[in-house]
Amino acid sequence: MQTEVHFKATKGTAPTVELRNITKQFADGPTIIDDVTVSAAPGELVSLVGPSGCGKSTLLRMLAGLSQPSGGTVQINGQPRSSTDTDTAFIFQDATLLPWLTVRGNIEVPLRLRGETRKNRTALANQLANWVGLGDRLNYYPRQLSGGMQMRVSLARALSLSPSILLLDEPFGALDAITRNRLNEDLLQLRERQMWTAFFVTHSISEAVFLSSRIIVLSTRPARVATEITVPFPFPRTADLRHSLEFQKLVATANEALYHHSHQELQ
Amino acid sequence: MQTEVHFKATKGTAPTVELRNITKQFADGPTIIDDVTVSAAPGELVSLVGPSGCGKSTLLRMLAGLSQPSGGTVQINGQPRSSTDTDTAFIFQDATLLPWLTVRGNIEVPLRLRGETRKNRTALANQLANWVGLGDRLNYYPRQLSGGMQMRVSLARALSLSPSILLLDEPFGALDAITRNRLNEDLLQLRERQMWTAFFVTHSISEAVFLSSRIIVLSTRPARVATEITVPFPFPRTADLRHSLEFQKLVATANEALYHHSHQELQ
Amino acid sequence: MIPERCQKIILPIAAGILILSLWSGIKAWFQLPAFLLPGPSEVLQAGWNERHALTTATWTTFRGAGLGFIMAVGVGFCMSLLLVSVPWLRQGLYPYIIFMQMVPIIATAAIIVIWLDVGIQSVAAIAFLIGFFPVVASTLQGLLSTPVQQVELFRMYRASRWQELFLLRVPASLPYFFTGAKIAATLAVIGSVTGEIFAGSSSGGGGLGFMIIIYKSSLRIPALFAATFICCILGFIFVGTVLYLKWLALNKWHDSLRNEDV
Amino acid sequence: MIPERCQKIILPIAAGILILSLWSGIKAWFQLPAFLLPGPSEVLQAGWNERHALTTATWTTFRGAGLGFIMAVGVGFCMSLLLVSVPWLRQGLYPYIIFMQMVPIIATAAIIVIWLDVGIQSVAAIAFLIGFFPVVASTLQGLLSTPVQQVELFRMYRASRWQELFLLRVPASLPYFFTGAKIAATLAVIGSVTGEIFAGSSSGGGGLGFMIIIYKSSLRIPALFAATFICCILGFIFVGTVLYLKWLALNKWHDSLRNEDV
Amino acid sequence: ILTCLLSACTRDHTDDGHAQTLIRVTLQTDWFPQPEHGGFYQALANGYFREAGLDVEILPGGPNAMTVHKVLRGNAHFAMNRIDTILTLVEQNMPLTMVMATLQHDPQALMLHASHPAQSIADLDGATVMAIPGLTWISWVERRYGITLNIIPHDFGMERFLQNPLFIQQCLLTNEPYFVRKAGANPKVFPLADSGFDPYHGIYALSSTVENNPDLVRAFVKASQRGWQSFIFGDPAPALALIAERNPRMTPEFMEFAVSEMRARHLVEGRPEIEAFIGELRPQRVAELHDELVELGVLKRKLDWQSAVRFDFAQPLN
Ligand SMILES: Nc1ncnc2c1ncn2[C@@H]1O[C@H](COP(=O)(O)OP(=O)(O)OP(=O)(O)O)[C@@H](O)[C@H]1O
Ligand SMILES: Nc1ncnc2c1ncn2[C@@H]1O[C@H](COP(=O)(O)OP(=O)(O)OP(=O)(O)O)[C@@H](O)[C@H]1O
Ligand SMILES: [Mg+2]
Ligand SMILES: [Mg+2]
Repeated sequence: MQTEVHFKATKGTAPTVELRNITKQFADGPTIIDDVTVSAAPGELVSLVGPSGCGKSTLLRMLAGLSQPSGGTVQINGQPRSSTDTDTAFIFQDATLLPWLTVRGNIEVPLRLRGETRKNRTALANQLANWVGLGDRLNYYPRQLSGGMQMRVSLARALSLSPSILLLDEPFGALDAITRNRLNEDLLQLRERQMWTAFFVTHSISEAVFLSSRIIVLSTRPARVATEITVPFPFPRTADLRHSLEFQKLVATANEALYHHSHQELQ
Repeated sequence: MQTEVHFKATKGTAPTVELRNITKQFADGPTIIDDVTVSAAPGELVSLVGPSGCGKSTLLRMLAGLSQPSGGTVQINGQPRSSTDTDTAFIFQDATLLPWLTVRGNIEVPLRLRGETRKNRTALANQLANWVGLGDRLNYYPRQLSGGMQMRVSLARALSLSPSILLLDEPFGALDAITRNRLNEDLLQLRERQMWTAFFVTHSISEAVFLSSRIIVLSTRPARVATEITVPFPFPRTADLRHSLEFQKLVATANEALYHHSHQELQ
Repeated sequence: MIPERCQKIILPIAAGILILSLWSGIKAWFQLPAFLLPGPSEVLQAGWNERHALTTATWTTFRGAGLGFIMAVGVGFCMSLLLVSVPWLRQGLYPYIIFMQMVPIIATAAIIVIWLDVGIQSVAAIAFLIGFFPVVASTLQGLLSTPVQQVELFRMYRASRWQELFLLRVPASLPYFFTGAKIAATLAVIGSVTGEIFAGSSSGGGGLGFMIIIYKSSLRIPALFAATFICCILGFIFVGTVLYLKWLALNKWHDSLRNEDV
Repeated sequence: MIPERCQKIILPIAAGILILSLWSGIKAWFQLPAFLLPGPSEVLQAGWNERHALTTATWTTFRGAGLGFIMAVGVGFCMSLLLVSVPWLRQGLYPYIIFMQMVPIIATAAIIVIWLDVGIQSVAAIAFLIGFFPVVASTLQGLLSTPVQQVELFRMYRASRWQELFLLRVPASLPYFFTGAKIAATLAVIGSVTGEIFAGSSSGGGGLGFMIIIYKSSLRIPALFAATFICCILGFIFVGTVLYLKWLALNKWHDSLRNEDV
Repeated sequence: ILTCLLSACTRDHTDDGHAQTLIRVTLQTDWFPQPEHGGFYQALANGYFREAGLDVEILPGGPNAMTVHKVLRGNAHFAMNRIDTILTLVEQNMPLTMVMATLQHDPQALMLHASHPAQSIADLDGATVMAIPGLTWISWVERRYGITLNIIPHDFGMERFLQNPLFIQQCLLTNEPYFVRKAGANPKVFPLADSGFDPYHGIYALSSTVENNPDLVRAFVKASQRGWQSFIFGDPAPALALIAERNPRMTPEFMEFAVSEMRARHLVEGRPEIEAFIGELRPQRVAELHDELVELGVLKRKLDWQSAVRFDFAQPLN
């Protein structure tokens, strides 16, 4: 019984996004990220997996222009990114809702910032809230929501615009498997209609395999690209894919790779 | 290369914990939890799974005495719980670290509250930090940690005392599979040495099967006990269990149960 | 147990009764004459006798303080917005705002009276000067304390400075703002009374500060206390208004108001 | 670009120069005589002529203000702790704390001086009375704004009220506390000057407040400005100290200090 | 700028000649309406100002009211002050001129309890006195009697006097003694005039007013003299009624005390031995005061004091 959400069509096409030889060091600390080069083709969804604390969120922050690399460049369509040049939506690892706004208000934030009319905003907020299963909680304040609900509001907020670049930092981590799968599928559907290039951080390999066309496995201390796994399944993908043998196999392989390449020093 | 943590032996034995006919309603809202009865035998680890927003955290909060049920009682060893009567550790869904304390300071909080000497505190904090893989981040402030690291600090903090009741609200949700598995195993080891009765909220069925002796599946709106799955594997369990066929089968069954019983109205 | 609502009324009244009896007690114990500490009944009596004069005076002070307070909150708030949006202005100007605040009222009063002449405008200006800084200090702290993550969210969505200010920083700073406003409310009344003492005039009926000076210089201490008491009540009305507005603005989402049962 | 550190020094100086020239400009434009608005040089000259009197006065005022400030912050802080820990006390007493703040000093000056005698103790008491409430208002707001989740964490661990207060609420309320302390620092000097107006003495050299009345009653406006100016500088030192302590306490973890580049 | 308002009045005056229109004149007093201002209120109540073609408005003052600035800015035509203050102001190049005296003798005094051992100001060496710091009389008496006083600022009240039998405070002869007596104390007073510090209280105006509108000043002075004459030697009731109306806290009893004190001490018309008339300013007294102030260091330099005082406006009434 999924609600159809009628997003606006994106005007341009999705951009190419590249991280080139990125290194990162905080003030006087150790090098966190060392010479990471990753790129995503227009419309591609690239997953980043790696041990906790390796630097995934930091990479996304650099992609978003919220943090500056110590070395290397972030390029969009071949141009160095300046913080304001491309529509970017970022689902932070924690929901980052504004406590004084209701669910509706929070979902509407990007639309208000974009100067959308009240009518459009309300309509879209309703659709999106329904989509993430919060249609009956529109007037709740964040403190009245469960952790998973907050993340879903955050998801709805990010998708209320049709961004060119979508950065997702474990958006489904706090959700139960069923809600998670459903939202995964919805995201794939959305991908057919909206044009964005996405980076997706997750700890679930099967989610990564299901959603993305490539999985970048990062090692830790410092983060380096340990290995890259290409997911050969064609789009559009459906829920049934998960039950296929190839899928299961690839998940197992990817798990192996992650285990071998990224956790050396922890073992 | 796991660090052995020498926890103090618990003085008493683990208590029986019971939720009896619990109902919950917030102020003027709808009924969130409707007549839920769950109990955990001494030393048992019971998992709670259910759709996002169904009321799992709320149940834990009532177990902890942080929230009062609208109806029904929480009983510990057959006595109604008063908020101060039993050593309880609660790992909240979000890390809830104190921003002005370093990793060390945060881990030490319960020890300080218990009046532990500085020496003991330092020693235990070191051990625990190593155990959760943050031995080299002892002097970092929360804002300098990744999401997963924060949750690990929160975990270390909860285990720094030897609680009688342990309440875990998705403690491993923000961690990668490998760190997660390792901490799962460590938790099981700990269970052999510390005596606690635990409730464990998770969205990972395989984690629930691996850790607990019973899985309570909750339905939503309002939360009711949809079904209960008994996990027959004997303790102590080891990592190998995960690769056994019985394990995989049970996970599949549990997934089915969750799917059928708890998500009716969402489908 | 007594319901919470009642407690909120009963407790202050109980405390009031306690304070009153303490007052009477001290007076009786030390045998203090009326010119040092008049008894509650003497004060009441004097207040009643002077009711006409005090009513006009109260009204005058109320207007002066109200005008000053509204200006302090309004200008202070706008100034904070300005200072938070323009960092170089903040760095350049903030020291002088602090500076200006240090000018003792007695000196300011003289200068203000020279410039603005005696009357409500001077009184209001003094109330304004004294209430202005607390609003700026508090609000600015609030505006700067907005969680970094929320600011980043807005930057992500390429919010204009304007939007960042009004849709994010301003609501996030409200708890701080109201603290500043509460302090300004307290200071507005005391400021305007002090202003009247130093800059007031009896033309058009002097305010409470004027009455206080008159009572003081003719040794009518019970009446002085009555006038003082009215100052307190007046201030109380100001603070009460601020607290009510704060409740309206914050009760839905802010911890301080759900925390009342600490 | 100029490095940030330098900016923090250059900008205020630039603003200062601007203000000075504005001042001279206004004076020149309106051809204002010294008794209406003395020029910067006249003020400087008067300050220099009076340097002996002003030095002693500054020292006197400094002690009064310092004592009053320390008391206001100390007692205000303790009072907030008390009020946050004992809800019925808060409900009962808070209205009267607000109340007390509204009492104009002139009304109580006689009582204070009779009890404490003229001298620094009375001056400090008056400075204390003036600075006390902002500390309480801000700190209390901070103590009540502690995130509910953190409070629950402490309750979970059966922290004593004492521990909850000192290990949780107090550190969490620091940003608010420092805002209050900053306001109190501003008010301390004003309070001390006001105190001297009512409780000063020419023996042992009156303070700046005393000098201000002298200059005022003998209409020596440039000297009045000079004394006022010293008040400002004195207050500035107080506020500067508070800001420095705030930086020490908060820079490691609080957003307001990492947000400076807004 | 300063005389803007004034010149407007003047034009009014010349245009309409001696027609019915009255010239608006403001008089800034130094305190709330009280019997010490009686002569002016008497002139107002009895219509002397009106007869002189003036529409006089009397503005009340108060503590710290900066009356001088009102005059300087042209917001008041005339104001009250002591001659020593005027001289200090003139020293600072303020263009002020005194035009008449209101009180021949200084009404300021020190108030003590009758039980206080001191018999005159000379006995007060080292005593603590509540007074307005910075006033001329302080250095005068210190110098005159070779004593030092410990000055504490005046709080405009009398509570501390009542509380402390050794308390000394500055007062007005016509004022505080009444209140403390009523409160049960038994005060005695040392008039400052007895120390030789005896400046005129008078009315001053901007020098430009005096020069440009001598007729106006003359008319004002004359009407005021009449008012004082009537107030002191006649029935003060009209003035007192007006004062009571404007300052309801003036009780008849208090005003009666003030008037009797003014009469008994010859504050307005001068003690018989100086043979003065109401409103008179005498060059010799001003000259002497000026010299003493220079000697005291209150005035830093010698002034052309003749330009600060005009002696010709106040003439004996016939
Ligand atoms: N203060 C409150 N006022 C009103 N409703 C609330 C409040 N707190 C929680 N709720 C509601 O209670 C329900 C259960 O919340 P809870 O946090 O227990 O869910 P949960 O099972 O932990 O979900 P998740 O897996 O997403 O964390 C939600 O529907 C939420 O909206
Ligand atoms: N402000 C900072 N100062 C110093 N170190 C920092 C700062 N912010 C992040 N780090 C460090 O950078 C590293 C990477 O953090 P990041 O949040 O990118 O990890 P992550 O891969 O997202 O981990 P997780 O999966 O747990 O969220 C961590 O070791 C963290 O301690
Ligand atoms: Mg992260
Ligand atoms: Mg939850």
